[in-house]
Amino acid sequence: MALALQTFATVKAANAALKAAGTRYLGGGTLVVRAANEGDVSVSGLIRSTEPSLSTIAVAGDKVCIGASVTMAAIAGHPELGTLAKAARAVGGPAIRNMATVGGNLFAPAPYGDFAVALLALDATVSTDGGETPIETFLANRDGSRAVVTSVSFTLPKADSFRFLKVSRVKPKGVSVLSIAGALELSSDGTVTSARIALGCMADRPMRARAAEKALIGRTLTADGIAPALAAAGDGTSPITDPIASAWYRAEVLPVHLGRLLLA
Amino acid sequence: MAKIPVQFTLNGSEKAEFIDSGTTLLQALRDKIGDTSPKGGCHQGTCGACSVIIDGELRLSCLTLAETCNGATITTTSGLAEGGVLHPLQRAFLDTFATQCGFCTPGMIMAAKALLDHTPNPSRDEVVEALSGNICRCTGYEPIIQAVLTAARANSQNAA
Amino acid sequence: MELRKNYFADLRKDDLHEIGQPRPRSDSPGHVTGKTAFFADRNFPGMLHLKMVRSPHHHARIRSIDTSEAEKHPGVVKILTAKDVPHNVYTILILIQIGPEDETVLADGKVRWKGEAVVAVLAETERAAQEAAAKVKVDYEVLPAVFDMEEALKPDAPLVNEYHGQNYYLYDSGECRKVRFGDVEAGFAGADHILEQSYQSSPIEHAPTETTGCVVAPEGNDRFTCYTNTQAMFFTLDNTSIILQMPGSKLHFVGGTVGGGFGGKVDVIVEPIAILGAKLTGRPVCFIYSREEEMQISSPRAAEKVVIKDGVMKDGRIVARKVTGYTDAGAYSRHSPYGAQKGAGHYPGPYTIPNVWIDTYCVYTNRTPSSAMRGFGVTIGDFALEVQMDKLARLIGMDPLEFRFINAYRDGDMKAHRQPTEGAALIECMQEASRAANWPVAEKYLAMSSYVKGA
Amino acid sequence: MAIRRGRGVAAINYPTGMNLGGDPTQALVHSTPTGNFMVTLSSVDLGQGMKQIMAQICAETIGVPTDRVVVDTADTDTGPHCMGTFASRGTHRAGNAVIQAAREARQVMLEVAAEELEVNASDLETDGQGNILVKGAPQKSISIFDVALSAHFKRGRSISGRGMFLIPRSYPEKETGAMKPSTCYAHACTVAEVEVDDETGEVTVLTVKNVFEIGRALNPKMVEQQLVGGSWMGISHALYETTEPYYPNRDHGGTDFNQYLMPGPGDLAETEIIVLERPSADGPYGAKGPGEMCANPQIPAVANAVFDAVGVRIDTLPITPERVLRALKAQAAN
Repeated sequence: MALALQTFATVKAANAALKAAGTRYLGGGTLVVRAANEGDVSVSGLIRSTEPSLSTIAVAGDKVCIGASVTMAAIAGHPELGTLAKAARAVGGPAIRNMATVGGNLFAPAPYGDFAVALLALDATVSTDGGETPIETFLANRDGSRAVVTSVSFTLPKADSFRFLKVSRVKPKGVSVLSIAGALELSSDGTVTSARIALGCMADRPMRARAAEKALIGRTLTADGIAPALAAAGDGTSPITDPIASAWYRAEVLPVHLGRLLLA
Repeated sequence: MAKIPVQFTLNGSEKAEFIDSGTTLLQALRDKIGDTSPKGGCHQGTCGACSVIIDGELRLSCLTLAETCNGATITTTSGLAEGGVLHPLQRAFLDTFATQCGFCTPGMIMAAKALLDHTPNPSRDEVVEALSGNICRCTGYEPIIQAVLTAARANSQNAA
Repeated sequence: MELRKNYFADLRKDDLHEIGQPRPRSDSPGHVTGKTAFFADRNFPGMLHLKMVRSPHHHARIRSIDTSEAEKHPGVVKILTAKDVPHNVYTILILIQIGPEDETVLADGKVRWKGEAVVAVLAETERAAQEAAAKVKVDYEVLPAVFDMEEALKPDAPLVNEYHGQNYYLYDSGECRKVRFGDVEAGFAGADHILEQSYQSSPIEHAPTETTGCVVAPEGNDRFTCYTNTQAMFFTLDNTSIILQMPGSKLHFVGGTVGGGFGGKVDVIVEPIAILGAKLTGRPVCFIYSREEEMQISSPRAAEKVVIKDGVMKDGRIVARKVTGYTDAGAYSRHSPYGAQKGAGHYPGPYTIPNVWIDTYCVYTNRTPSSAMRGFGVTIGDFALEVQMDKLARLIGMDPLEFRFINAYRDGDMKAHRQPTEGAALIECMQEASRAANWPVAEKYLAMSSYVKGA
Repeated sequence: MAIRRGRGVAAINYPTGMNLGGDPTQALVHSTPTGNFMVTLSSVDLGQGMKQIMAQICAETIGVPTDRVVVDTADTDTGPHCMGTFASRGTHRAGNAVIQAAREARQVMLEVAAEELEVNASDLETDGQGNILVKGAPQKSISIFDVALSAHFKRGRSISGRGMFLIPRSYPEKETGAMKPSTCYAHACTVAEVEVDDETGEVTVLTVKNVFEIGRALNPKMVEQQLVGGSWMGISHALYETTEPYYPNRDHGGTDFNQYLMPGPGDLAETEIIVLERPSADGPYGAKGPGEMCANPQIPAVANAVFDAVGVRIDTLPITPERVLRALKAQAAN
């Protein structure tokens, strides 16, 4: 079967077409077209939708809704999404960022998916025609997910409460050794009142560092204050081993980089 | 299987072709239209040799399906020289000895053009970032960075 | 870049017009306009695409190959197996009488590395070839594999390659290429210090931006024109002639414009099978490695292990050096027996040492066959030698650069492989490095010269 | 956290050619009717610039500007045999063949000019600009354009030449290993300065100062290209590259440019290149082969600099952050 692309005006129609065997949704093409080029013959039909809402960024107050077809470049360049620009720019080189989409990033296996790590720290909500799903649940179930993702929504963090770090061997563009995103709220005396920390490459998909989050509550962002969080950073992780780094190495340097991010 | 019509503007001239669905833009440009300046170095999106500019944005033609480019305006390196006069980037790549085997060169020039079109006076860091999706195995990158900075200076002098 | 003309000025005339001039490259205008024609820029109507079915196992016996489903796949034009290749067992250095023939164009009865070519599929489109390749059924009986060179050299190790009969290349000198100079044991006996260290590397890919490949067009007169990015035109043509049992006069190779080589395009892999496909179908054929094939199927630089034992005096003189080098050839020879031998001729490095013992082994394991790469037979050896030099200097409490001056070879010094040193310039390079890097050395070293013996 | 600095040195030599198999290359040179020159070869340009260098060598030898020389190479129907482009042999072997062919062609050219000027050929010289002059009487001259026309249409001479350069095969002596594996040797010395992050094992090469002795820089800008790119590759080999990251385990081999690691444009060391020229006795205009050796000295220099910085030896390539970190942990445990 040759590869064939079908384009639909609505997400609903695209979802219907995706029921056929051998079909995959075409986002930016960086995952699916690559697979086809490399001889993945399990994909014979590509489906896409041109519904305008998929390409829309809506910001209302601190509520943000990003259509699934919005590219990393569009996020990085959006005047009201400056806090996320670093995470969006962490994906690929300029050409990839002009193509890679928010929706696609949710499905990118580690060591890819750096933007999804950021979305996980923001506790985003993933929308499909079928409804809304917390991102953590969505990521856990993504392998069986067939419905077209339409958008991701989240509350925009204050600029100083969101931190993002990607560690790579090759600069400025290499893939991740690991990535870390943190959404932290501090009280006026500098103690942490809430913390969400998400990790990339510490499992086959982005994951929360719950033990570290818990260990930060009530602490200050000082070397002593974060020590318990760093000690707990690896709890529950099962880092990937790949050509970039071994699981051992990723586990060893996670607390180092988390510490640097928290103290920055 | 039925062929799909695609129509776009390539380097200023109208192109219309019938292609198989699923054909990448890289295949369409090289095999159907005969513009072999975009190169297939990986077909994975990891080398940048196939870079082209579509509607003002740098894209990888190996990961772009041709049929999604209907109505688009596409620029490739073979279309940069005007009336036999080299584009300042092409001139700078020559003058700074920034090509060796030449296979990455068209993609590098596209990436650099996409930068200079938006950022005429880039910093070194901006040049490095702009070239970061393109692999060169011969030069060690420094001559290419210098070529882009040289072209930017030439541009700003012309503008002044 | 800075040309330092003050060195060797008396050996050089500067009366030339074209040599020494920074003339613009004649090929660059083609590169910057995208007009340079690489092999893959040639496209012929009706061209077929060749895709290889490859072994998923490191070492296995092939019980059977079933291509019946694949042959029925729409767009498939021809499927090739070992029986279609006229001279299927070959080795490229047979042209310089380095045998035995030890490698199959398409696997016959056995695969010896993961990724080995088993079946070639020719189809109207790349996609059809990929789909048909997925339908080829190969029944394998998996065999024990060996990946570690030391394990491979043990008597009970699985035999990688029956054409050799043992897991190392047999030179006329025995299990290794040997260099013997002076009396190394006497040298060790008289040394103030002995240091034995082991160094290791892993395989390295050339990673040219243009992958290996060729486009073949039948000319209609029983001749075949092969547009190729080989690094060696007649070497490839002549080996193709042997493999296809086809007179060389029927073959026309066109190349010479290559998107990076670095040694990775000296194997004769894509051309013979593509020409065979063109011959049997009467159609143009392209066989271009995917990036994944370039990375994991094309020959890498061999992994090497180098063991160096040195005897050194407190005054800095190295009096004995024993080097044992192991080159991981992977499953087949390709250029590796040559590379190991080249290493034997390179040790003990650019130093004059009176007592030298060198053994270099070419070892077979169940991995991608290695071959030549930029610095073939030397690069990893130089890493080992020069780290060892640093360790020796620190062992005797001497500055690492001064330590090298003491031992540096100069014109007339006899090398271990019994060639007198000519045209040496190591000392001058180190003198200039001392200046450029602000790495001070004693005045007496700055006064040395490569061509004044004993200065 | 500590960023620790160190520097290391390495010095190397590198052989030109591959005499252990016999090492031949041929060239043909001929003039067109209007005095342009064709060099016909089957040597391969991998991007190093073989075509340009052969044109300059031919031009120098004939005595014309380089832009009057065209190199036609790597067509087996027309080009005479070349062993191939490897072993740092291209410029050296093919260059020698081109010189020989060009000398023969030049001799015919001077003989035709001598007939036209009614002097002895041995009394003629070229001015490098396309003219042939009588030595000591430069007002008496003829253009190469006119000489070629005369040769073709009046005197029936072929201004052409054949070049063959062969280094005969050396067979290593079985017991002693006596052999002549190559011809001339190039040399280098590199000093590398690194920073090592002792919490992550990451190594950053700050500077490399490379001194290369290459015989003769036939085209200095092209030499610079090779040496700068080679120095980058040396650093890449030292710190990044392998197809088998867990060798001898075969798993996790990279299949793309994301997984196969090489320094990116944001990882470049400040690179200084200094070239010395000790012309080789047998090289074309003294040249040696610089293409391979330029990527070698950085590897041990970086390894030695890492030791200088943090006191651990990484004797296995590549020197990954993981290997450095493991060694630092072992060092701390002792």
